[in-house]
Amino acid sequence: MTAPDETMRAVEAVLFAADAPMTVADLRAYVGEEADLPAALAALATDYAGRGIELVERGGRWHFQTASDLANFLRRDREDSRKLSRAGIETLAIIAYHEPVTRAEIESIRGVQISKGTLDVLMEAGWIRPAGRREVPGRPLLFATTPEFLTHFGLSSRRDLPGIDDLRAAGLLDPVDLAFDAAQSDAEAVETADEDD
Amino acid sequence: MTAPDETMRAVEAVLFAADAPMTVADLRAYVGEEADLPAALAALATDYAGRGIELVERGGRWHFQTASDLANFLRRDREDSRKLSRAGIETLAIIAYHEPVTRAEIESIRGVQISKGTLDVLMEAGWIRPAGRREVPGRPLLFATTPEFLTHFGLSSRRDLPGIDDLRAAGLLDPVDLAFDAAQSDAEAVETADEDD
Amino acid sequence: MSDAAATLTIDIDGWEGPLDLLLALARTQKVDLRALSILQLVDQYLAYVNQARELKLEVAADYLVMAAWLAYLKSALLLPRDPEVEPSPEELALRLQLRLERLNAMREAGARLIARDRMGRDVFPRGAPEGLKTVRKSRWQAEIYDLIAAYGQISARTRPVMHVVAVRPVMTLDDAIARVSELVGERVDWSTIESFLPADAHGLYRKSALASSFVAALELARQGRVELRQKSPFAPLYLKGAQA
Repeated sequence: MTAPDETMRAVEAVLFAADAPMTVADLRAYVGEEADLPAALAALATDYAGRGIELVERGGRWHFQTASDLANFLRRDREDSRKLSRAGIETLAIIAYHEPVTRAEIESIRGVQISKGTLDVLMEAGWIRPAGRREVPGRPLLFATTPEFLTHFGLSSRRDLPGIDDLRAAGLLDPVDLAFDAAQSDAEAVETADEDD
Repeated sequence: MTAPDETMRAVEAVLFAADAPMTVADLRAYVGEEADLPAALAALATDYAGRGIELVERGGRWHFQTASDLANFLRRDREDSRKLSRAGIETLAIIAYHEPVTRAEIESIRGVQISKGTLDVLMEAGWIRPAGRREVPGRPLLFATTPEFLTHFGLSSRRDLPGIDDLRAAGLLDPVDLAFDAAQSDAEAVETADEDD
Repeated sequence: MSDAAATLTIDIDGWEGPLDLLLALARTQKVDLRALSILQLVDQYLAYVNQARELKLEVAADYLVMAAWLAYLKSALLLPRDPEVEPSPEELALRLQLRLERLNAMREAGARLIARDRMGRDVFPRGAPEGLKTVRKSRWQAEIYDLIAAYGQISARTRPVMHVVAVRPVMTLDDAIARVSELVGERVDWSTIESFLPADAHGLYRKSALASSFVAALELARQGRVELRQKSPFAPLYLKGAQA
């Protein structure tokens, strides 16, 4: 751990004092226009690696947090107040992996209507937000995840969603109709191949 | 800065997440009975010396705080562009046309009382200043415009302000009468046209 | 088959809809969903729903709709293929399997997501941040036009209002009576009222003179000093001095 330069010290202090994660632009308003913030952030992240506190980036916003392996020291008398229902977890996962997505699309994947409360709970937690409308008849509202979602679940970006690459490669994020057409043409291809033998 | 041991990491995380300074006894409840807390605290204090964050002890309680020399980074000035209220612009106009003028005179011209806030805003904007007192009973304060006022409104002197006749010509005075006269001359024009037929 | 169903607790309320129940039943087959036996799944589902009804549990309508649809699918899969029927039962079965795969994928993704190190449960932000201060400075804006217009309005609002009626060219009734009575005395024959107007009267003054002269003629006729004649409405109006 090298002796920090003035920019590093300033960034360290500002992020430490901040009560919410900050983007580089947010930081710049405090630390100054000239400072090389990306370099300072990278150097700080290295300094703090392996300590009890870590500097992390979530969706372009930086914050300090305790190291996850120390949870056992900190969990004392803290209970998980945000216990999500199964419907809530599935709905959140569908939004996160498919965003932006309409309510009807969520319902079609789950095979059941979403009760009004489910989206409200996710919205109240600050994890999802309305994200415009789909330009089809009825102009249904779209939902997407928020930066707070990334912060809460410790994701640098949506690309960090567990298994998202595999799911995409397997076509499991495609709608059933699309997957059905793909399966049909695969089957035809196999049939044709069989006939060729 | 040495690689921290587990006790140091735990103390670091606990103090970071704590919402108030902690005694060694407080810390022990989280970190464990066996831990050598004084050693860990001393090592941490050394680690953080000279950084943007410091570990400090006050009356037997430990906490992290931002380095005091960085306080200037923790605040920033933000300039909001704000539009002057109607009362503000009217008051400013009266001062500009009648300066130096007392508050009572402004009120008498406006026909409405002015709140103290209105003059404060104009003062904050740098457009008016106190300009002595009128030597009458009560010695009321006089107000006048400033050079910044002229600069902001693109005037080289107060004489550049249009006079009452200019205002009338520009349709800015007594708009009701002007509208009436305009309607009258239109009507005459129509009559004349009829006679020409 | 009912063994598989029996491994699941009979509690219809515990399922998030028929697809959820189907997925749970499918998992009891312990195969990859792509190798799922749809026929077996249909039997599992129907057995489960029947069991629930035997136990007199209330079964929601959508579970029964799914049961009816699955019964149809099963018969279509077993009976000789009718090429006219679109979509084919195999296509319907494939679609069901694709839906189950997708729901399963999201269920597993949700479980992995929720098991991550979460803020406020596994990792913690600073407990008592000092907070950052933003010192707001207002930069007041106003335009010169606003300033001038405001002064104009104050002036309009508070200055004593003085109304001046513009001087208009008119012939008063007194002037007209004097003029008509003088002129009518000089004439012997019937003359149009217009001939009593000043020769140089134009525009508004002429209109005013005509109106005043007409009223003057009526007044003089009332006094018995002139006679009036008009052949029809809007026809020319003639005046003549009264016979003495």
